[in-house]
Amino acid sequence: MTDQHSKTKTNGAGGPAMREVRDSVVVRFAGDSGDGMQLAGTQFTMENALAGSDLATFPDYPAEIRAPAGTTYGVSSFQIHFGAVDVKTAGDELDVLVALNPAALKVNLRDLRIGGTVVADSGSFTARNLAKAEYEGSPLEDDTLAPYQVIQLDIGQLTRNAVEHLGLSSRDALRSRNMWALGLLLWMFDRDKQATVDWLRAKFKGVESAADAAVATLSAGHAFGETVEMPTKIPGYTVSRAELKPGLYRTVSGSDALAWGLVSGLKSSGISRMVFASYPITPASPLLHLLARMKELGVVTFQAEDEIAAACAAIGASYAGSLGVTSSSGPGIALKTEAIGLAVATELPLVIVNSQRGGPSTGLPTKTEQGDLFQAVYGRNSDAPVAVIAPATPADCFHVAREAVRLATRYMTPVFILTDAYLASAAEPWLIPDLTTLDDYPVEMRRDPDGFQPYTRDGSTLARPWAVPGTPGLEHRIGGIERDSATGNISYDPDNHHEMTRLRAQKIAGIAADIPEQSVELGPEEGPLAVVGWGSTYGSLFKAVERSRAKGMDVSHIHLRHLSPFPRNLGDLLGRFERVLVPELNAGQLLAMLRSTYLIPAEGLNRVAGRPFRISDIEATIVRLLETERTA
Amino acid sequence: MTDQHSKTKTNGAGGPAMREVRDSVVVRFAGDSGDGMQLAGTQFTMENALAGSDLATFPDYPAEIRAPAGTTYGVSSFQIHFGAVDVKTAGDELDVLVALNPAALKVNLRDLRIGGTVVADSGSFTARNLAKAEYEGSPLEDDTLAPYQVIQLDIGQLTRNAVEHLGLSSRDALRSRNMWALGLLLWMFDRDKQATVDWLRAKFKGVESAADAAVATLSAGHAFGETVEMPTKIPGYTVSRAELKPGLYRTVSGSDALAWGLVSGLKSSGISRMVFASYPITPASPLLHLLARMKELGVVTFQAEDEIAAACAAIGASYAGSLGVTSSSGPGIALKTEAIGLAVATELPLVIVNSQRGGPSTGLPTKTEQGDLFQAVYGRNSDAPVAVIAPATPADCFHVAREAVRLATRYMTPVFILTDAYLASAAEPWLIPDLTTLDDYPVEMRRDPDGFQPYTRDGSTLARPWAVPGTPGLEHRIGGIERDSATGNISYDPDNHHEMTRLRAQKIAGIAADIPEQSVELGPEEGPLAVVGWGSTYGSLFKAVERSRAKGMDVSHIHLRHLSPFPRNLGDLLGRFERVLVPELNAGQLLAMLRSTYLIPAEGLNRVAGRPFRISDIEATIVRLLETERTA
Amino acid sequence: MSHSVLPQLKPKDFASDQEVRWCPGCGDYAILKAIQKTLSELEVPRENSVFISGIGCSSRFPYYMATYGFHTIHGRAPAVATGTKLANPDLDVWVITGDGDGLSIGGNHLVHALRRNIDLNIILFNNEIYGLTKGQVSPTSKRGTLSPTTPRGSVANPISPATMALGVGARFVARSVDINQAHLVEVLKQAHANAGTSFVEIFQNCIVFNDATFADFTDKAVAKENQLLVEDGKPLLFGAERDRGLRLDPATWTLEVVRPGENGVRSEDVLVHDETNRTVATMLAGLEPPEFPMALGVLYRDPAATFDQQVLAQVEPESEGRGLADLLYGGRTWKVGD
Amino acid sequence: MSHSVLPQLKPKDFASDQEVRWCPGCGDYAILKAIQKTLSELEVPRENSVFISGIGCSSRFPYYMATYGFHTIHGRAPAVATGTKLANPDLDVWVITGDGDGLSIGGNHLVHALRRNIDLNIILFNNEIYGLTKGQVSPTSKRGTLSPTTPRGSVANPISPATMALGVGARFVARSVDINQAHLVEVLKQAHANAGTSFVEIFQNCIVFNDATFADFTDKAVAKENQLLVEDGKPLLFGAERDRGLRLDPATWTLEVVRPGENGVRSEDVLVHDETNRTVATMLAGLEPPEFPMALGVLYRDPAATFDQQVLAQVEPESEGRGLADLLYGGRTWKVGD
Ligand SMILES: Cc1ncc(C[n+]2csc(CCOP(=O)(O)OP(=O)(O)O)c2C)c(N)n1
Ligand SMILES: Cc1ncc(C[n+]2csc(CCOP(=O)(O)OP(=O)(O)O)c2C)c(N)n1
Ligand code: SF4
Ligand code: SF4
Ligand SMILES: [Mg+2]
Ligand SMILES: [Mg+2]
Repeated sequence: MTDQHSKTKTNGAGGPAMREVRDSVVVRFAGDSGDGMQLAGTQFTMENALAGSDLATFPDYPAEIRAPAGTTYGVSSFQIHFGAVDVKTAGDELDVLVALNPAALKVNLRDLRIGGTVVADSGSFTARNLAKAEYEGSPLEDDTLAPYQVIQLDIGQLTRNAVEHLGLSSRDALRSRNMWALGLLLWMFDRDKQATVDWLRAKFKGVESAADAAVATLSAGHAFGETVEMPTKIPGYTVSRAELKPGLYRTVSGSDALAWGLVSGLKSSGISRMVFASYPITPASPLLHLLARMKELGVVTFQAEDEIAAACAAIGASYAGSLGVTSSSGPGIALKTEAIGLAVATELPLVIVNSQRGGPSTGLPTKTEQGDLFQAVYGRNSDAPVAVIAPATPADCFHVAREAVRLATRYMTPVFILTDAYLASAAEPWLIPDLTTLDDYPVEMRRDPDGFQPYTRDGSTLARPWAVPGTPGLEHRIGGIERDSATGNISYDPDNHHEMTRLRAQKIAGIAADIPEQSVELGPEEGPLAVVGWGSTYGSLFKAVERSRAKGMDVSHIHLRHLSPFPRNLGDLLGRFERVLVPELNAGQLLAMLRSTYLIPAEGLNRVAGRPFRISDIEATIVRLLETERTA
Repeated sequence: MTDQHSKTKTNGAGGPAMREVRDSVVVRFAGDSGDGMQLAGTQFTMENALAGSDLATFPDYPAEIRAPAGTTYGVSSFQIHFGAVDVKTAGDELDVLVALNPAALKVNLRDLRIGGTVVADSGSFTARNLAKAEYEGSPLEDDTLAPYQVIQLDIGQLTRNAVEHLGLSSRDALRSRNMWALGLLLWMFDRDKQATVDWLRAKFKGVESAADAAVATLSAGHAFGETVEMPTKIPGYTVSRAELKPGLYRTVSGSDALAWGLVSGLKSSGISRMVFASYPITPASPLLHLLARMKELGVVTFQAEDEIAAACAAIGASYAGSLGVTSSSGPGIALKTEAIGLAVATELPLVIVNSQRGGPSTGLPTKTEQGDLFQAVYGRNSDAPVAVIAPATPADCFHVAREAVRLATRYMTPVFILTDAYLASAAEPWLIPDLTTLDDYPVEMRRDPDGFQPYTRDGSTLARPWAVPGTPGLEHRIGGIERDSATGNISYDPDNHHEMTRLRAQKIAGIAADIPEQSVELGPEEGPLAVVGWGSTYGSLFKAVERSRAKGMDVSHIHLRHLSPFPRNLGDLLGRFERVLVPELNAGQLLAMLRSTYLIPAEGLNRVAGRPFRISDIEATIVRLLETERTA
Repeated sequence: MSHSVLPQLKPKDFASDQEVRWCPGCGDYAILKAIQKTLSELEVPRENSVFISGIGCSSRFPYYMATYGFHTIHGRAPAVATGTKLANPDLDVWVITGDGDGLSIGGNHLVHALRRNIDLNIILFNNEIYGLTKGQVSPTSKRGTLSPTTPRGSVANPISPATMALGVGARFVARSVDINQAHLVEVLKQAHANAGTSFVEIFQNCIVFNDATFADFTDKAVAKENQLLVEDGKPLLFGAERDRGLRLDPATWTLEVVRPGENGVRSEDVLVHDETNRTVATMLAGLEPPEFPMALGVLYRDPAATFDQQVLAQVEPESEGRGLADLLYGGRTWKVGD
Repeated sequence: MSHSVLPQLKPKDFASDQEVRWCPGCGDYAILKAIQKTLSELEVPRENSVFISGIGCSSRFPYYMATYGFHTIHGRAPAVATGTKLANPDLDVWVITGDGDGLSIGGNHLVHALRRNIDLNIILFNNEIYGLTKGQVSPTSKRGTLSPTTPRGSVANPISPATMALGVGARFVARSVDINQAHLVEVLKQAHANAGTSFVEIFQNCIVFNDATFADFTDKAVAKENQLLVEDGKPLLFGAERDRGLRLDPATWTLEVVRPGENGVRSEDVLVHDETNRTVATMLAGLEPPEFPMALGVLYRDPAATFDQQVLAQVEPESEGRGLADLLYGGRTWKVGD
């Protein structure tokens, strides 16, 4: 459906007689915040994963904790894109929209493709709910839904029917509407429901009646598809297996992967403790919450009184020989600015995770954006270079976190990880890495007092020694006032300051020699057009380039993990393309950096709407650029 | 002496028989922090100004409040460059160094030109003081001073002699050594001492004995030059009058001019009150101190608990219809980052003065640097454009402050003023402007409730209305969450956010239409080389270009006041030069901005040593670039 | 300042047109109603009231008031409000903050507003949790609180907002409860009447993340027994029958609960509330159920000159004095040419 | 942690090779000496002591100690030290701060360190002025102080560091004077002995910008008369002859100065210092000359479990438990291919 190759064929064993075959499908569950959409979505994801689909998911919550029921701003949704093909994004357009109330329909309908399917709970389209959603009349009765296939079902009533025999109250019964809808969708896509049944049984262990009700509802929804006789025929689809690399898989969100990556990095460094100091803020908090439950893995989490204290505590921890990590999103990172300067000056390891969100200021706290690249690279007083890296996908967060730990400890420097609201909650299947095969990068603390000077640098990395309080004979003083380039004592000497400024810059620039050369994700290493991105736009960019190439366009996709310093071959590589398009969810930040560094007339595609790119927008721009190229 | 045209000629009336004639001279008074060097320097400046010299001064203090006497880090100095020619910097090299103790000699000698004159107080070259200055032997006795003309005098003893008849203690007498040295120098340069005598009498009004002592010492120093018979002959010089525009002059430091400019801007805006909220920090504090004494001019100063509170209080004041101004230097500005984002989001006027100093982190608190341009332009979370301007000279601070007030109130935006430690304390003669001829820019607060919406914009400036609490009928709510582009109510709408992001950027970009086109300071508007600078490097750049041009080199000087947005013709202008050299006291910040904006292969000349550029370093680079040009 | 002459406004005239977006059942609704009622009873003009807040569920408050409102950034409302007041001391400025906003990230601004005694009404909605960010512990959370950041229970000691305010020199400290509208409105009026920083802590129920944390003195069943409603000059008696009271034990310098008429306790033994006694106020602020009742009302009040008055008094006297020109020409000047 | 076995170190063994750069006559010199003496008498190994400071004259302190030292940024030393302690609770961590550093910009970090009771020794050099930035008022400056930012006199009420500490739940609060080495060393030893946050305020003379601000109780001539050196379990007597004492007036809940033996005052009437009584400690912290003596020594001490111990106790028990692999493989997984 997201691609053009859908056709109808007769299916052999298992499902209903006629199922359309699709390469990939985008489904969104939408309902009120209290309707359990995240849960239905997560289970649907799991069943698809078990059925061998590749997939990508994108949950979307309201900013309010519990907005009044039935309102448009109280709608919660969960989108999943799954299929036989390499699925890289949660999908531009919906093929199927499940809407459990009018507000959910109102808010989500614009994303449904023409001809797509709406599954609507007609029982919820009451006058009151319609009014709350600001519908004049019922969209189920006027021509609002004319361009779509509509399956109206009184899911509330069907759910009540399903659990009638269990003697539940109507209120309790209605809580399971999500399970009924899930059951129906599992049927539609010919998916098993056993994993969900098992999960429900485990979840409600001890409360068998609740488990029974949920399972009964799920089964009822599933059975309905099989047996129904209805004015609207319910379509069935076959989405075949993806060709995933063999191995053991799980789904992983960016937050999970980041947390695990940090822990894995900690192990690889050989440092015994991570002090993760943070202050709650959307969408960064989940990382803090996850790590708060990993105490037995050497993680001490500290909810500080504010972001400044969090950054400072992480610095204090690194000073004392732990791995100091701090995390926030834009406004909180802004507050850490001064402290990060101290880490630059004292050359201590520090990992800073920025889960970017819409801004400026409080902005759009739950929405995604790539607006903090400038802040990470340039946003401090004076010349204060740091390393900056960004994950491309939820699973990539694992490796990026490990890389951050490696760079921070090897180069005695702050390292920014720029993730975002999208990556934090989006999920994808993940081939669980064999931890024993990951490269270790053991850290050597300085122990030997002989010839020790706190600012004498390692010849190759230019890092100063990590000399930790408690070590006899290494007593020394460091601080934020400029330091003598060897002894670390306060120095106001002009030439020393010039030299130290140079050394700080050179140390970070030198990282370029220690990271891979920039590769091309897709397409040739030269040509008329390169699409260059960073961070969470990876999937959209990749898909847009893939589709364009499939249509015969000569375009390549380059995706940067390392934003400071850039990979050493980047200038050469970009120089081999006639045009460079830099799509970003900001006003053109990487764009400015590439232009100033390499003096190439790169062009931006900038969308700042709190959401991932649509693949089609990028495709359209590729077409436009290649055409102007031709006609120019 | 700083120029090559020195010669000896017979002088008619007034001074001694033979005085060398010089176009300009650089003198530095140096001594212990307690020796009164700032005072001597200030008076010397005044007498030169009264004698019609153009001049530039540069005081340099130790970071310590009162470092132990005699130490090298306790040395305080005051440099003055004065002359008949257009004096734009405090001078690269010293012609005369007054050193009141060994430490002062030790620290300052490297700046004396070969052949220059040292005036040393030999009485202070005791074993103890020599040791404190880390001299092995006395430099007055070995060949340390061989390359220079040396005038050794026991100034302490001469001072004691001068006040003997007044019955002062030896200790009290020694306090006047600075006056003795000042008297001698006034004689050397054929300057009057009357203004100083008057000033001393006024200062010590009521303590006649102190006044008598100071005047006696001053006169003794002066008389000494006239009458002495000494092994070393004391040279006399004639420095003729500069051709200054006629009018009433005073000397002005950057801090003075900024304070007055802000007040003048306040008057021009018609706003009745300025709330200047700050937190002490070197070198920004003087501005706070000055304004704290201007309460009767409508200025309320507020020493907040920290920089965040200061920025927030200024925002709260602007919200309530005052002019909110906040001020700090790098580390403090870093702390204000989040609050500035709020001002961007709520579109309130805010003037932010950053007195830049050496960094990163605490860095070199008393030393100058241009390291915070990136922070001002790029250093916030998300896309948060603001206006950024920078003064070029102490006097220019006046006009730049006025411009900041104009832009902040007209465009409802934060405006950064990037001054620095050098400008803050450097001084120059200033033709006092006729306040009645300055352009007013009266601010119109919104009063009319009819059709009022807090985010409906002015068609030409794109500014929203300034609607102040207390105004009946305009009650409304604003905040940091993204706002609807008309009503200002919270809006999570994706397209609204995209549009608001665009509007914020366009409003700032639009300022380019409201500021002068970029002019060329010196040289033609096209050619092989432009030297492009900003801020306090003005004098060095101008002089370097002037000298190079005098030597026949084709080079122009362009100096930017407006750094965000750039003047609308800047790209065109720079495009007319084959090469663009961007000297900065940072690692290349304007450089990166020019390269990314205009894609020109501009080159940097970067020196980060806590001091102004030497003119000669820039000249050398100009030569190098023009020569490679020729040979390329 | 010219105020529109308005007919007396009703509480609903202080409600903005924005839909209130707190969770159903949140204590914030009751506080909103109480403040709207307070303003209508105070007969203040709408345009003269300004609500300035930080970030948190509680800090969404200004959007719902038909007055001027500024939803600023996390923890900084007292600082913004200080600037507003220095710009225009005639405004009625209310600061709305939460236990996270006002005591965690914003603790220092609160402290300094209080010590300066700037004329603000600071209303702290204490729900002992971070609501907006989904339930992490705050500086007032009880020890052992389970939360996403303290899955094994919090180990930090909570801060008592009122005690802290008294410790830094606050001159008006009061407490009330979200659901006790009559008491709350009265306390808010007192706060409004006080010149200087009036600090009001409101116990507010977060039904989603910290439900019933104040139940031991707010539950209907126990409220009467466990709330001590203090009044200046009145004995510190409590209980449905007002049969229990507080007495000072001079040996241990502590307060104890006594029943007048029992065990030889006389009515005169019961301490009489003196609003100006900081020591007693501090002890009252520290009492907690179950051993003690929760003290509510104006615990401490001892007005003094406000910061804004004093700062502006230094400005006014000479206002007619020097102009800028005097400054510029007033220094040491010299003439060039002619 | 292996410590070097050292012969007993002398005070000068704790001096670094850096030249001390305070103004001649600054009270900081005396404090430096006292701390070096304290460490030598405590016989702690140099490598185990860490001095962490903010920014200010006082905060230059770590450079002068031959231990580990970290001169951080303005106001943040308690936060940095908290991280250091969570990383390695075995270190002896001293925080050095000033009245500006610790109470103005850094007030909130101090408050939260105190309420958490993390095991730090926080030494606040109170000179009632900003020294390093040349003499502006600080949060402890007396009303009316003339300074570059308050040319017509400051109008804000000063904060009492000790009172504030008590108000936010500090469990060890002490005070001493720069020039009283014996007393200071003893107080510092007590602070060091206390597990949890030990807060010590030292009255320190800034000879350049605020000379003699404490003269009314530190001048030799009046010191004996105007200093009350408190000791647990001992009556609160003072004066060269120890002839005056403090008595509680139960009617007004205030302290009064009495002379035992005169006007019917008995020795037993004089209050006996009880370090664990927060109410009395708060009153003692609030006393000021000339009406009252200045109370010095350990005003309050009531140790409790430290934050670091408790946090790390939650980590340790299961340390031998799950590994990362358990987490990764432990969720819902599925196999692809074979
Ligand atoms: C600088 C910054 N840090 C963190 C946040 C995230 N944040 C928003 S509200 C909040 C806590 C709110 O708690 P409280 O003040 O108690 O308000 P409540 O929601 O409980 O009413 C936090 C941590 C933010 N918006 N800005
Ligand atoms: C972020 C920041 N703001 C301001 C300053 C400037 N500053 C340095 S020390 C200081 C005050 C010091 O006062 P205090 O803590 O009392 O120390 P003292 O010098 O009196 O010992 C200030 C404002 C700074 N270094 N950093
Ligand atoms: S989360 Fe709690 S405090 Fe926030 S609106 Fe909901 S109930 Fe109220
Ligand atoms: S300014 Fe004051 S506190 Fe600072 S070193 Fe000098 S005397 Fe000491
Ligand atoms: Mg709360
Ligand atoms: Mg101080």
